[in-house]
Amino acid sequence: MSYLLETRGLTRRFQVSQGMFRPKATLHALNGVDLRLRKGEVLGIVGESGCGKSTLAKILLNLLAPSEGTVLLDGKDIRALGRMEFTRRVQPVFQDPFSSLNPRKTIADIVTMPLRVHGIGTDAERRKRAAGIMDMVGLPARFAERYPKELSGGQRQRVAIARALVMNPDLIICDEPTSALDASVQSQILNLLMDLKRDLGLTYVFISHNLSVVEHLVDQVAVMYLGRVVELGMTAQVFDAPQHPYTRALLDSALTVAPGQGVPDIGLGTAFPNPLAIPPGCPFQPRCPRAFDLCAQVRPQPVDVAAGGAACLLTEEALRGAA
Amino acid sequence: MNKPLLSVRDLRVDLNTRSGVLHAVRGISFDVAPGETLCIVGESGCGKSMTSLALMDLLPRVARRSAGGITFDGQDLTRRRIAGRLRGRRMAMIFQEPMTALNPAFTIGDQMVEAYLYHVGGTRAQAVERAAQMLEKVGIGSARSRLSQYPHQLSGGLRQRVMIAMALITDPELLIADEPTTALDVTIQAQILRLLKDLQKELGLAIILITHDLGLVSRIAERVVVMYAGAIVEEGSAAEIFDRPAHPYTRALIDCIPQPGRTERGAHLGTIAGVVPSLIGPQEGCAFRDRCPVAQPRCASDIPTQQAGSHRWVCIHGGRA
Amino acid sequence: MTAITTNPPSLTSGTLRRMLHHPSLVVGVAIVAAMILIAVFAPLLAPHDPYVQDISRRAVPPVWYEKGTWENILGTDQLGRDYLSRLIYGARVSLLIGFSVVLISGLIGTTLGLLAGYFGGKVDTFVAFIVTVRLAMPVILVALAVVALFGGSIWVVITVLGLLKWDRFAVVVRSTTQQIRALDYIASARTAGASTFWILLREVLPNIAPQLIVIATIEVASAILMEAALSFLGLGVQPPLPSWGLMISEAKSYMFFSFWLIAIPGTALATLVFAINLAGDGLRDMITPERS
Amino acid sequence: MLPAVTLGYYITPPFMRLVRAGMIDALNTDYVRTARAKGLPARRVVFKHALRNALVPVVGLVAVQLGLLMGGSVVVESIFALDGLGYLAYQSISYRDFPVLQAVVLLLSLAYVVLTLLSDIINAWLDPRLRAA
Repeated sequence: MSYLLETRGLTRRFQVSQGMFRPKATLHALNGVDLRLRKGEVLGIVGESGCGKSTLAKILLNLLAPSEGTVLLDGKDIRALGRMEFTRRVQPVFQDPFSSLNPRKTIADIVTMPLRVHGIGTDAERRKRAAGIMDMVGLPARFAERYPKELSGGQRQRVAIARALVMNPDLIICDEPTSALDASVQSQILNLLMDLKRDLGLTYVFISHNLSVVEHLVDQVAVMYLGRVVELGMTAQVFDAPQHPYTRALLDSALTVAPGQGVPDIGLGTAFPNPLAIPPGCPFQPRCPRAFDLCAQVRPQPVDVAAGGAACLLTEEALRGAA
Repeated sequence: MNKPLLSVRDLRVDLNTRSGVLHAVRGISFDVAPGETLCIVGESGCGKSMTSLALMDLLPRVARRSAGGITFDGQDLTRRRIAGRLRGRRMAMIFQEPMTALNPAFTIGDQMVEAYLYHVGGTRAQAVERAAQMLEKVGIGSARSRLSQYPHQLSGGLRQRVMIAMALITDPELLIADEPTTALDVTIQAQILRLLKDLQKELGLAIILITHDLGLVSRIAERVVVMYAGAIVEEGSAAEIFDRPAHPYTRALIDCIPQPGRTERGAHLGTIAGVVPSLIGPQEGCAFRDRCPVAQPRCASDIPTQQAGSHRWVCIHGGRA
Repeated sequence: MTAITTNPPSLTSGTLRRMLHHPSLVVGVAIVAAMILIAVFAPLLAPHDPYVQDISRRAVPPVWYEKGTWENILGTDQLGRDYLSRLIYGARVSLLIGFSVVLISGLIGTTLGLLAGYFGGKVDTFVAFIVTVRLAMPVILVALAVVALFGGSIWVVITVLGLLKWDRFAVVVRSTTQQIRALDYIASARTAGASTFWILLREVLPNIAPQLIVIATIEVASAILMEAALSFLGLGVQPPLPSWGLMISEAKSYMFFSFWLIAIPGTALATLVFAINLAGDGLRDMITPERS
Repeated sequence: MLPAVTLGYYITPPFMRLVRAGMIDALNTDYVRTARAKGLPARRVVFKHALRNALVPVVGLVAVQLGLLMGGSVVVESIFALDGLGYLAYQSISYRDFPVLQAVVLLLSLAYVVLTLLSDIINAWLDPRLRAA
């Protein structure tokens, strides 16, 4: 079985200056991330700040090179693809619709920009293509000559989606695409993304911290913590029967509409995940309510990308017990 | 309901802009009982933040506040001297951005002690003792050494805990929290909300929580106020608002968010067509009528407030048919 | 930061309308425009040849003095040259120097700032280093020394000042570019496959243009003053070329007998610098988002 | 006295502008709002919480301006015929005495470096965030 997108052992380190007279510290943003995604599927990436999801997005968009590991698109290393080929096939939708559009360009300029970069078509053809795409994402044609500041947040996000679609890409990397939007606008954008996926056969990597949105939209989900995938599986499986204590805590702390249910005690303590000082053993162990003595010493096996599951000593233990 | 702690009548906030006077809050009234949690919920631009700032007299300079009456424990808050005595003493406030809400130039201890010394008095040693106590109360270990740290040395979650400790150091009766967990990670958010609820029980604190997050509201509110375009469109208990929403806007807003178990995975979510009307100039009739699926011609004239017990809504339609 | 994302200053739409909200900008621009017109049409406007000396009519006072005549409205200098004509031709020198210096320094500073801000890392460290080196050099002294070495001519002055006064451009362009570089529309351009050159030219540059214009006005004023200072010290523009700084310098020995000789070019210089600063401040207010 | 006033008059406006902009920025920050929410009197909010943070860029400007001043005083010193470094430099240029000029330029550059270092130290004291960097 071939995969549209595959990552193998993605690792990214940053050297962080600690001050003039102190040695530089190493920030482990990503550590051995393996992911696979078939054409037409949606892969959700969830996690909190410091988990490496934005670094992952940058690497998947080829905006950042991994320290180790490779990204394969249709089985080919993206570094061997060349800039033009890669950018034609993979496009982003970013979080902040206010900073993702150049304030000095008209909407038509913004949507046709990738075409101009790639030297596709004449001016008239490009404008025609832009008009078609704008119609597809629900933007009235009269917006073509307007500037971003004249549009609402939701409309701007539609412009960003139109720009991503104008090259007919295979894969869209959505990095928190609705986090900056109001609930009523978020639902419109999510509906649009689902319609486009169905109509155009798109494949999404959908990065978000909002578990309800991820659960609603994605086919399989990877939960990340401090640069590692700690749980991977089909959406129903992960959300209905989480194996990793961190996934459990995440799900418990997602405040779905449930009057009278109150806020659960997730029992995580006040330690905070610091990618500059990742503890030995299991990285989640300082906050884990179910940690035992071994967790501070032994690093759990990474999640098997083919079978899914959790990177946790508890499940390893359970498996060994069963065997 | 027993005697309200805070009573707001016909509160208005106007902002001067180049294109005219923007009526951000358009005559809202509500009460907060001692020890209760009131959530004010709405989307951006609905006037919820302006309401909270107006209560604390913290509005930006371009904004003007007027009110039929704001009383706190029977005292007239619209009078400068009384408000000055109550603000930071019996009513406190915390904000959305824990990263910027603390002054980077002073230690945590400095900033906590300051308000206590000003309002309560006593020696500095007593104030430091009290600050350390408060830090422990909000779940920060080794409180003493934390007091000499600077804000940039703490994580966002810890800073918000410090903000809460600082707000509660004078033992206030009312805490106004403006999107206190929006900037935080979900697990941290759950912990902070849980902490607020525990402290509320322990201290008998009334909380006004301003948020856009309906899920959050459903979990912690006793009473809910839904705002749209500067006005209150519905008010009631959490159960009333979420199980029997009466206003079409409330219903539409709840339908917009994916709810595991209720919405089918991958199915279309509810949407609200159109955009929020301009807040500049007066508004005749119902502000939601252009986007409302059940609008009638008479929505353009005066809309009655309907009531069923403590449940109130401003609509021509009576509850869910 | 928010200035860039939420309220982009626009140079294209409604600029004129917004200008009218800033009276200082309108006044400043009007005065500068008038001076530019005077400089351009100097040969048509000047009543006399600014170089012709007339020993018989030395130090004639301006027309509002008792001994003044309408023949020489602003009087004559100590060599009998018509002062109004020299003042009008002097505007040419001042403005030519001001604008040429800024053209050179702006080009250098903007390029350095763009590269440092966009690439960061070692490029940034290097640019920061040469900016610091440049700031540690006393401009006037270095300019004086170079002019003394190569001789004073208007082109030497322009080159020296142009090569010395790029620091403000570099600093401001660097920090603005740094902010813009972090915005998602730059990432979007990169993910569209745009080259670095394309991004710098089409995505970054248009967004720093307003800031560039503001610095340019400040620097034009400063360059004009520096030329005056150099010429005043006798190491700038050389006589008989009329420059306001030179006119002040030549008049300083007569200042107790013929006060107008120093007051007139001094006023002209002050008015021009004041007007440019007014325009710059107005521009700055216009492009800075409203503060509440 | 007069030369000092002249120079002071020349360099004051940038400071006024920077302090004004800095105070406007500082008064709009979240932490000033927090201080007001704590019910502190306006005086304390302005002078304790806002001013300290507004001063950081001003200190930097002091260094740059002092450096500029020492070079820029050439003109003023030669007008008032003061026997200062500037006048010395001017004379050495007029007499083509370049070793002296070199010494003056070097001295001024050195003074600038010292001033910048001083301003960095003062700023680290004003804003603890700068201490790490």
